[in-house]
Amino acid sequence: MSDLNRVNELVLRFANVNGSGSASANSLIAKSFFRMGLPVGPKNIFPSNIQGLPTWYEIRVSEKGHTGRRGSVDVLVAMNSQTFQQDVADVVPGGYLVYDSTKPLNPHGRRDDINYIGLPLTQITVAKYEQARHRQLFKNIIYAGALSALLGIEFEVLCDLLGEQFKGRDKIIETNIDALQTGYDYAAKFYDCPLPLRVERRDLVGDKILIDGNSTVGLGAVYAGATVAGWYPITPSTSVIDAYTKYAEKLRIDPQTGRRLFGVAQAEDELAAIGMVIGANWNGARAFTATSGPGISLMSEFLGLAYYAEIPAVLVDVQRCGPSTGMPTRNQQSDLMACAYASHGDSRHVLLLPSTPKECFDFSMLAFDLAERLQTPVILVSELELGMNDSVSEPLTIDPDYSWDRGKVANYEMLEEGFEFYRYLDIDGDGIPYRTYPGTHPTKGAFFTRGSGHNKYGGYTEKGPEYQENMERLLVKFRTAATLVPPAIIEDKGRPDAVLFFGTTAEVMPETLEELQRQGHLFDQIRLRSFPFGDEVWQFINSHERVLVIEQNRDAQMRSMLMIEGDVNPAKLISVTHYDGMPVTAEFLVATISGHVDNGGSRQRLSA
Amino acid sequence: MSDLNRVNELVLRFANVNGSGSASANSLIAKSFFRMGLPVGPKNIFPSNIQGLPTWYEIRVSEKGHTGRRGSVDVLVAMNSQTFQQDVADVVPGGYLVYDSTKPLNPHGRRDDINYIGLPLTQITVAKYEQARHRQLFKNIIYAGALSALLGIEFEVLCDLLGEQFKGRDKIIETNIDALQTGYDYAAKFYDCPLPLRVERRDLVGDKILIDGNSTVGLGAVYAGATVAGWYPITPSTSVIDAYTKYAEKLRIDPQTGRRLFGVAQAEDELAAIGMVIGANWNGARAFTATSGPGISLMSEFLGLAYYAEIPAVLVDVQRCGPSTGMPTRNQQSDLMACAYASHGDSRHVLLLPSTPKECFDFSMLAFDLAERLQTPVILVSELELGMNDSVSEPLTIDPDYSWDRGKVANYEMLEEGFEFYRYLDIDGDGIPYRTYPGTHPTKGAFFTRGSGHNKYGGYTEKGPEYQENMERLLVKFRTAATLVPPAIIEDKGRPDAVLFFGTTAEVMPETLEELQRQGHLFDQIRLRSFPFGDEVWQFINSHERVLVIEQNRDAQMRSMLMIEGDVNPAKLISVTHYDGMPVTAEFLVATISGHVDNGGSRQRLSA
Amino acid sequence: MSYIKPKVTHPAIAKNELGFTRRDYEGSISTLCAGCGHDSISAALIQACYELDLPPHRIAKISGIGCSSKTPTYFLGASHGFNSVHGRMPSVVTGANIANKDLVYIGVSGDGDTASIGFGQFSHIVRRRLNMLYMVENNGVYGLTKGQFSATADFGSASKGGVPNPFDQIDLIQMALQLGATYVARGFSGDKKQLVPLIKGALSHPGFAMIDCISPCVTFNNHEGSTRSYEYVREHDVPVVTADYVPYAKTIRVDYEPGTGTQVKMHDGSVLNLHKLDEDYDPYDRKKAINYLLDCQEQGKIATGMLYVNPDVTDFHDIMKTVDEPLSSLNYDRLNPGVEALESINASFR
Amino acid sequence: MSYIKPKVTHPAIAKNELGFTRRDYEGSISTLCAGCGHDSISAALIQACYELDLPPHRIAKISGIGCSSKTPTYFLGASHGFNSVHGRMPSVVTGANIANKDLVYIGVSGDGDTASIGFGQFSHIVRRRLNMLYMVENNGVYGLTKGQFSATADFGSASKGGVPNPFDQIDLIQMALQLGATYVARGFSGDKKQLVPLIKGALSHPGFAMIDCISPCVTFNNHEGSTRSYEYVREHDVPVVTADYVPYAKTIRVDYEPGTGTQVKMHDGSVLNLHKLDEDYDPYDRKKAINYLLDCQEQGKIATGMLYVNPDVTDFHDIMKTVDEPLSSLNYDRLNPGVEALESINASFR
Ligand SMILES: Cc1ncc(C[n+]2csc(CCOP(=O)(O)OP(=O)(O)O)c2C)c(N)n1
Ligand SMILES: Cc1ncc(C[n+]2csc(CCOP(=O)(O)OP(=O)(O)O)c2C)c(N)n1
Ligand code: SF4
Ligand code: SF4
Ligand SMILES: [Mg+2]
Ligand SMILES: [Mg+2]
Repeated sequence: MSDLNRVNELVLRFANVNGSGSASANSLIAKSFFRMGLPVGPKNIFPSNIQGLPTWYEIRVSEKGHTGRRGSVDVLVAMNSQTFQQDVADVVPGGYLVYDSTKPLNPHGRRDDINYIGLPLTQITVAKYEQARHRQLFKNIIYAGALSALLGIEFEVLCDLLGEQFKGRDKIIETNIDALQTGYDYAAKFYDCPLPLRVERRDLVGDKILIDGNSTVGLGAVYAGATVAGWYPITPSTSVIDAYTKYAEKLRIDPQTGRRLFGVAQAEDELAAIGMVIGANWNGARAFTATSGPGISLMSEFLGLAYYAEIPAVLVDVQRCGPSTGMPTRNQQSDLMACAYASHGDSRHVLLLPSTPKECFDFSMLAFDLAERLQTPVILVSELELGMNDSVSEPLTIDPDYSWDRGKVANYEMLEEGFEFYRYLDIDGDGIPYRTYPGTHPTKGAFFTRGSGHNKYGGYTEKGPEYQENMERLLVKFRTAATLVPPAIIEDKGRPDAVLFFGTTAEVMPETLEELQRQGHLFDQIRLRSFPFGDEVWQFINSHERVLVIEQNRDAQMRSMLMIEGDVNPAKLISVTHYDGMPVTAEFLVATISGHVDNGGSRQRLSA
Repeated sequence: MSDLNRVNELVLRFANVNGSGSASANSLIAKSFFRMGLPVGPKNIFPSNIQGLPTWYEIRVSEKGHTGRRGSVDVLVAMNSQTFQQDVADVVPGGYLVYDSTKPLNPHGRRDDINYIGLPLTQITVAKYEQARHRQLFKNIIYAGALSALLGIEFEVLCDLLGEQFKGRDKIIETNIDALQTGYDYAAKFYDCPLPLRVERRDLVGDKILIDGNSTVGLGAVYAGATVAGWYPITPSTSVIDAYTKYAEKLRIDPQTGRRLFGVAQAEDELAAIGMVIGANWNGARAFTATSGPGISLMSEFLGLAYYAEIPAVLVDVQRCGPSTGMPTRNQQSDLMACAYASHGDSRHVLLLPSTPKECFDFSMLAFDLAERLQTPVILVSELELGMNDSVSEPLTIDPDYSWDRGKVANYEMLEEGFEFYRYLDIDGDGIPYRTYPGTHPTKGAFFTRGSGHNKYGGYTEKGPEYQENMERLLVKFRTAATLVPPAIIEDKGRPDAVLFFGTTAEVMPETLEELQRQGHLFDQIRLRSFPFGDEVWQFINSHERVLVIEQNRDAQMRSMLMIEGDVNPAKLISVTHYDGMPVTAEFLVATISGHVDNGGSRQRLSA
Repeated sequence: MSYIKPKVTHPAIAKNELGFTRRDYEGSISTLCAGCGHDSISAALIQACYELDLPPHRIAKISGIGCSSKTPTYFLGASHGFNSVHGRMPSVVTGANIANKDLVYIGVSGDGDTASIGFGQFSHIVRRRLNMLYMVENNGVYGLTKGQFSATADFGSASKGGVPNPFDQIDLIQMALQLGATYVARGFSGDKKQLVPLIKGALSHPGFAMIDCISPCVTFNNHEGSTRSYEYVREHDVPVVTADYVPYAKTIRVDYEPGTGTQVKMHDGSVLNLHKLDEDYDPYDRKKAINYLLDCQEQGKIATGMLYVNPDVTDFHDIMKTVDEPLSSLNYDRLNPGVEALESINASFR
Repeated sequence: MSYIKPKVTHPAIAKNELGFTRRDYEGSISTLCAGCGHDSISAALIQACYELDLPPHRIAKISGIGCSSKTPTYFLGASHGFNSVHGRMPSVVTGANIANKDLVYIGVSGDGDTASIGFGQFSHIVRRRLNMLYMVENNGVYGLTKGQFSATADFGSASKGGVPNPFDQIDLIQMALQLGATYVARGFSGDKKQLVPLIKGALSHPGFAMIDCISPCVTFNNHEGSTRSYEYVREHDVPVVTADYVPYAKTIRVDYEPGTGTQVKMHDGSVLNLHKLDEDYDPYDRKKAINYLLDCQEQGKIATGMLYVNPDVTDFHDIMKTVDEPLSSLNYDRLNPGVEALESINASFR
């Protein structure tokens, strides 16, 4: 057996039982890599359950910056007897299995080609702690300590992290460090530490931060000046509102009165949540909600209203694996069409597609500016993996001179000075009319908002031509939207073939393209960041022979949208889909793409 | 001024006030043409209101069979002072205006190029009737009588119709015929009757019937053996359920007990309506609901459940003009994508697209067979114009040997005999698994239905490969669906260009194509009748150079679906859209298509 | 169209404290059926706002979908209005109210809109103690979709012959009381003398005020067996069956004393047994109110008047501890936590 | 996982009239948290069905989404089950019941599922008098989404220190009474002696039966200020903050006499003031029940037991006048009106 012998390139996976308190210890380890200056990609793979079912936590460390999911495991910390056999099987030859050696190793978990590292965790904790709760919790800390020794994680980094976390509560810090030390000492005593597979400090993360996308979306809403949130709990979007609330509680309290400069209402369901958002935006506040697929379906009637009555609304969809309830704790990019064309009738919506926590922050702020500038719903389409897992991200920044763009609002002064206000009149040629906030002026500016037929003056109509004129203006507005949304990120070196992707797929693309290049396949690349698509997208597609559209859904939804919106010849859009609910891996993409390329293959017709 | 001088080719429009009781008189006239053996196309253009707003009723009579909307008026019966001026303007030169001449003609309604026919209706009715209600109502009958004389409608036909309608109530019949006679006599006395523009008996309708599509959908459900309807009122779908209930009350009463062989529940909203349908189908009954756009939006979460958990469900969407509340009494074909891809996640649904009342009946029956055969929602996508207006239709027929197809159901005997039942296992290769009805067998066949992740055995899963296997089978099933749905109706004479259309557009296509042919433009034609599209659709499209996709929505939704599903090169799909809420006319299509063809034009990119 | 307004205003016409005339509180011409109770409610709302000297533009009118929900177009033309989607007015008002606590909110709904599709939202807005007037224009039917029974359909049952509505009605007043509403009244559209003060009280109440206002639908109050119902008419009277004939009807009006009852004949011939609360009825006792309603129910009487009020309210903004200014009025400087705060947030994630 | 079942059944194990053992009424192994009240309710359901000699396959279990709604997998494995969408169980049961009146329907829901997103559907299924057991497994929180307050959150408020839940709770029992339910009971998951008979009564009741069963969530019963809440623990006890640590907890059980009260300490340290109805409580008087509940509310007591029953019910099928056989059992010959009828329909449209 040849041991893995690598520095700063490894995948470490923890297999735990849900509710056993492992998350803290595991993320402590993830953060310690980051503190050692190493790019790191932690992923939490958890069940739709609160206690007792298998859960995994996987950390990829990569000096090369390949922090996406790799798909195989170098070191596995096997703490769940239910999944033990499968877990053992997932370790690469030469890899390491860390297990609780209090009891002898389950013979079904025996392999000749991996290394076993036994830690008598139960034995240690039973001896050391009295309360069951403590025994359970410290088990996790002890294996963290052992990993420190085994993988070369600087012990002081772990101590620092604990110290910061429990600042001021010295007793807690002390107890935890003691447990860490116990694990460290045991490993150091019984194993050659560090292992040949290990980490070393580097200076590769600069001023970057390790944060989850839902937190930065919530923060973005705080910085965008959002004052109203209406929401209904649903995995994996709940933490968007949690973050908004948490930061608003800190940063949005009136210093004089101690009262809140924001309001959050937990709605009775998603219909009510989006209704609140629409009511608040109509009334001049910046308001938003967050949900996931089932919520999008429920909100679709209201989204059509907001589109047609032209009311700003910011909606965050943290996608999970569908259809229906699907696998609510798994990843997918399968709400694209449901979002883009939500609602009956001819409705279409602006989407923002972030790939990193920093983009989650930026796009969250931008969503409010766009929603108000365009007077339409803007949906920030995130994903479970981006939203709930930490990623290494550029730090969050805002331009010190930034102020919000509230779009075209006729205020008291304008009305007073004779601005001729008609709610749905396009006076600037960009398809965007003026609005007024309720209560603005005693005699001017009041209008009636309705989802039924209206003409450009805001009056009720059932007349075909008036109706149609208004619908055509909405198309003009949508074309304006295409010029305002974040453009795609493009690398165009004039190669004939290109890859097109978006969202969390971006995390594995550098690695994928490097490997494909090694195999002799060269691709230009484009990362979409919004819908409607801008001209740069069409130019890019037009100037390439084949574009591989990579997406994490079954039905090639993004490819469909490109065809619908850009009249792109489908023959040049090769579909690459991955949709089993796990984050896509570079390995999968390399295999699929090189297969495609070698066969000159194009996507099979779904309807054949 | 040259008078219109034509037999059996005319457009007659009534301008009335909503709630004034004109509908009966107007449809009496429509039916009288039909009784005279003439193809007729009545259209009711009514406001979203109960009383007091303008309403129109337009009847096209055409010996040539061109019963679609023409877009101009030959004879206008102007009974609404609110719209008088506009009504007058809509009459073609040489046409006729029938008005109440009790008061002098409004000078704004004066034109030199049309003929005025004054009937002193108020004067007559005030003299003849005492009650205000009677004065109002008989006004309508009197102008009907006058039209009989003016247009050459056989008086006996009108009398017969009244006689049948009020069978047994001789007093009523008598009073009405008297009123008819009054109008007839007045016109005959003061005008040269019949006018040069008139009708004559022909034998052109054979055994056809004059009926609205919602009635035939309701009847279809009765004949399909549907026993449960859950619904929520919404224009223009309400009359589907009304018809179902009415006919079920007649035809589905147990002769022994007088009790009902069906159950109808008025739900509290559309979510509940579709929930009931799903619950009833799950439990082994044939159940359906009917709604319109807003209901589709609200039902989309449940539709995703039914797709993924594979529960049959029949849903009728009678489309109206969107988005949002839109123009609820106007026509559109704009729910196509909302129906085909309803719900978040990768969901897709079977659609049936009828064009005639007979097809409404056939497809309504078929919907239940398909829903149970495929174990999935089937959406019958109708339209306001088809559903609420009468059309001349083939008579309704069913094969005397027809019996329902309940699809793959493992019953007590099969289970008893050892049939190995696994809920989501594809044992036949068509993607369709077996199901069991609850309560079937004491120990075998029970399974758990869920919208969350499940494997082919019906067990809960969060495992990627199991999930994906199931999702792939659903695609196989969808391909099976494409072989079972009604194929497109094709006329392929090997011409390079073709028109593609569906739904109510079919009514104006013969006229459109004749006129285009006259202009030297020849087209093959294909009428779509279902989704997913069958192979015949792809073959047809592949074998043509250009296909003009005609649809009554803004966003070219059918064209989008063709691109998405068939990888059709958009360059060959020329979009022709009409979406002002009024039924499309041949005139409009001829102008638009000849323009397209002459410029070799292709559709502009929406996103340009 | 139920009334046409005179085009000129009399110069000496009465004005309120703010200098507005009653006309300044009116809206567009109604497109409801002649005699529809909803128009009387609009008139009462106009009267109440006028008498309360409310600046029209500081009122927001929000509704769902239905004939009733159309009415905000027909009153307070100088106010912003929002005709939203069916059954979801409560959530729209909630958002609007959180955004700007300083406007006066009038939510208008129908019995279909509130008791069927909107029953969840209705119940939760009561619970949330929003400061608003929630007006239900209750006619027991779905007017706009042509006369299906609604979930409140029982209120006229006492006099109905023939088959009684087999389902229990939802009594919105009882529901509101159970769910914690602090101002609960029942009105009758035809009793302006009672309705205007009820509305004024509701608009002055600093919390959630609900008025369940019985409002006859002249067109579809169509109980089987009733001598003037369409079924009856179809068989006996009207000489032409018409799908669309709506007889011109007169607005029903009543005027009777507190503590007494009156029988109101509806357009379809059914009779409502209204009972106006006694002047010494104690509206401060919730439990009594609940029991009083139960008693009336047993007796087939419909109590009208101010059933319960609790003047001591905490509204949603108190509960949420929001600042005094409307959130919608805060400028970006007040809301932006600044670059430094962001830097320290970054630091906490390193 | 709260319990692991023994793999072998004892041969001499007790059987009911149908020859089934209790095991024949069990389901898959629960994946709920150890000690979750919902598991006790599943056990009570199993017991009741077993004791009532119901053939398991003639029961249909239908639920929404939530920890509570997951439980139908954990009882009656021989029955068909349907875990539908959040808050919409009532409509699915309605359809199922119309289709086949002969099965026994157990609808399982949570307080979030019923009192928030599903409140409209809940109210309307009560009104519709469906023959079913509607079981609310009421823990005052959203368990599955990790502990947000639900609309019934107040039930433990009497003992809560710190900030009380600012919103009025929805009392589902009062609602059901007002909406016309004919069997209304409140149970406590830990009181099997009381709960099993309540369930048996409900399953035997020929109309709509609702049990609001208080069911402690051991993991998220997390009232601020409570000495054993997470906030508290975070500050004082647990040495590592864990996002996901769920302490292993014991199922709460109580056993006390009718007519007496008991204080139940919840996992978070809060105290429930249960009060079991007196044996001579008259459950046939709806008005008394309503008042009794109002009194209990004032006193901070939670009444448990059979609060109201009206054995004289008309169920939905009576109202709808459907035939005696299940509609789903009718074959096509019974349902097909035939070619001739169609011909005469055609004739009527010529
Ligand atoms: C989602 C949705 N479902 C159904 C409708 C159709 N609809 C319009 S108004 C209405 C009922 C109105 O009844 P109510 O609220 O009592 O108002 P009324 O007309 O009686 O005043 C319905 C069902 C709709 N507009 N939207
Ligand atoms: C439409 C929709 N919204 C939100 C969710 C997320 N969700 C799942 S369970 C649940 C709450 C469950 O609470 P409750 O009914 O009280 O059940 P418990 O878990 O407490 O037993 C929510 C909000 C969902 N699955 N579907
Ligand atoms: S239908 Fe009824 S509720 Fe609607 S406007 Fe007419 S009278 Fe009023
Ligand atoms: S989270 Fe609460 S409700 Fe859910 S299983 Fe655990 S204890 Fe039960
Ligand atoms: Mg109504
Ligand atoms: Mg709960």
